Amino acid sequence: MARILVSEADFDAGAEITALTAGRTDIGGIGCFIGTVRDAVPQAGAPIVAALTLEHYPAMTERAISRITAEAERRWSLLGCTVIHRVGRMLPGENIVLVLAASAHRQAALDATSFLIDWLKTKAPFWKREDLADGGSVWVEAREEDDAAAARWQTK
Amino acid sequence: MARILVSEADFDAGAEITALTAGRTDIGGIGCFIGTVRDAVPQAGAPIVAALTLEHYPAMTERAISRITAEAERRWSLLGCTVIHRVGRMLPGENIVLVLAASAHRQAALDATSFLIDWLKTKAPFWKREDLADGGSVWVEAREEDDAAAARWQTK
Amino acid sequence: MITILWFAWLRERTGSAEETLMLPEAEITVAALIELLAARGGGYAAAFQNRRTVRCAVNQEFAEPEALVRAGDEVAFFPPVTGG
Amino acid sequence: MITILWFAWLRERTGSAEETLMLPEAEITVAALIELLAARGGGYAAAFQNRRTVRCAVNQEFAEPEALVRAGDEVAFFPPVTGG
Repeated sequence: MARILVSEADFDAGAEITALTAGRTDIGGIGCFIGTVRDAVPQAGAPIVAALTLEHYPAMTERAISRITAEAERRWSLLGCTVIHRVGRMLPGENIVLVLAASAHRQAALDATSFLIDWLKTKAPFWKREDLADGGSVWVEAREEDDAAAARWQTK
Repeated sequence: MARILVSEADFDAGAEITALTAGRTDIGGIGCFIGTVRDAVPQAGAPIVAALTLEHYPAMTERAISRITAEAERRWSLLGCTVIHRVGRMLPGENIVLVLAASAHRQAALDATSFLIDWLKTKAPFWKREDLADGGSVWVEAREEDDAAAARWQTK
Repeated sequence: MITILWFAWLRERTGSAEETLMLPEAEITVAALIELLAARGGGYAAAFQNRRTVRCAVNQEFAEPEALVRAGDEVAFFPPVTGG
Repeated sequence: MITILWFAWLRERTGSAEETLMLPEAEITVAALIELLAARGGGYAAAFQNRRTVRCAVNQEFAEPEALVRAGDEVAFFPPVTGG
């Protein structure tokens, strides 16, 4: 039931919200999260991150995301669910990921939104590389706090 | 710093997100919640709620919302915050409320979004009246679970 | 003189959205003001029938029953809020 | 014959995005396959230098070290994921 899209193209969050809710009168709340390319702003103000490159495992990516959205739909009564994840090269300020979850009640929509982004960050085959202003590049390391955030949902 | 708007007019969530994030490279995540008029769908399918009327206390409303956004900004490092609440008469499916919270990291953005809507529901002077399809009308009663949701944030 | 505002179903019960009142003393508590208004009977008594469902704001700030009301204040009565 | 895919910095270390390999036995564990590949030395040894930072998928499903690999399988090695 979820709309899943993995694409190099940017997305339009407003258009996705409209598409999810158009003509519906059973939805009471829509939760949304948008992840964007953040420049690791130094004290001085010069940009550090020139670009972010998102690599993925094409044969596995949509399947992994489907697993995650199916799990969200199993846990909450969702009336709509959208996950869009970009791949390729993105500049600071650009969109990376969009998560939408609609439900009759707000708590389900908000909880599902948090769950979806927590699991996307730890269970979908994407890897971020930061291309630095000085010409170098570094692979972003997985963060323990992301694992901890994902683990919050294990006990439910 | 927050953008606060109380208006009879509908809002455009996508345009608000764009306005909040345009030209910014310090934002890493945007949390969003949209509340919509839900028809209390009966088994049969005929609409029960013909319209929702939102009454408020104009002299107090923006002040109360400012208190809530200021508290969110005190608790989390927000890089942007928007609260739009409609008043007047709305049809099923229409937008009621928009909350946006932007931060460098997703957890702050998502937590602030939940906090803002929880406190808006319990600490801002709005009252909902459902105009029913049969011609009657009922004032929506405050829900204990909304108080409980708001109280979660008291201990922090 | 104070201004009294009524919202939602309290307004429907009192039949009044806004009125003014001369205080009997220089300052009284919100609780005492409620007694004064409820004693009018009719829709006013009905408005305060279940006091636990009535909230108050004095000068646009939420106020507890022990809060003081003075001449010039704007006092609002309303049900628990249900926006969002 | 199996297909092996390398992603992110593992691909950079091995210098290979995709390769094929004839299995020495009908089926081996992911752990044994890692030993086999690391024993090649050079970039392959470097890729598996810290085994705890390497994840594996067999036929597009996350796989633990004890999972079995058979002819025809697609085995992918990559670092912990960092999308979202």
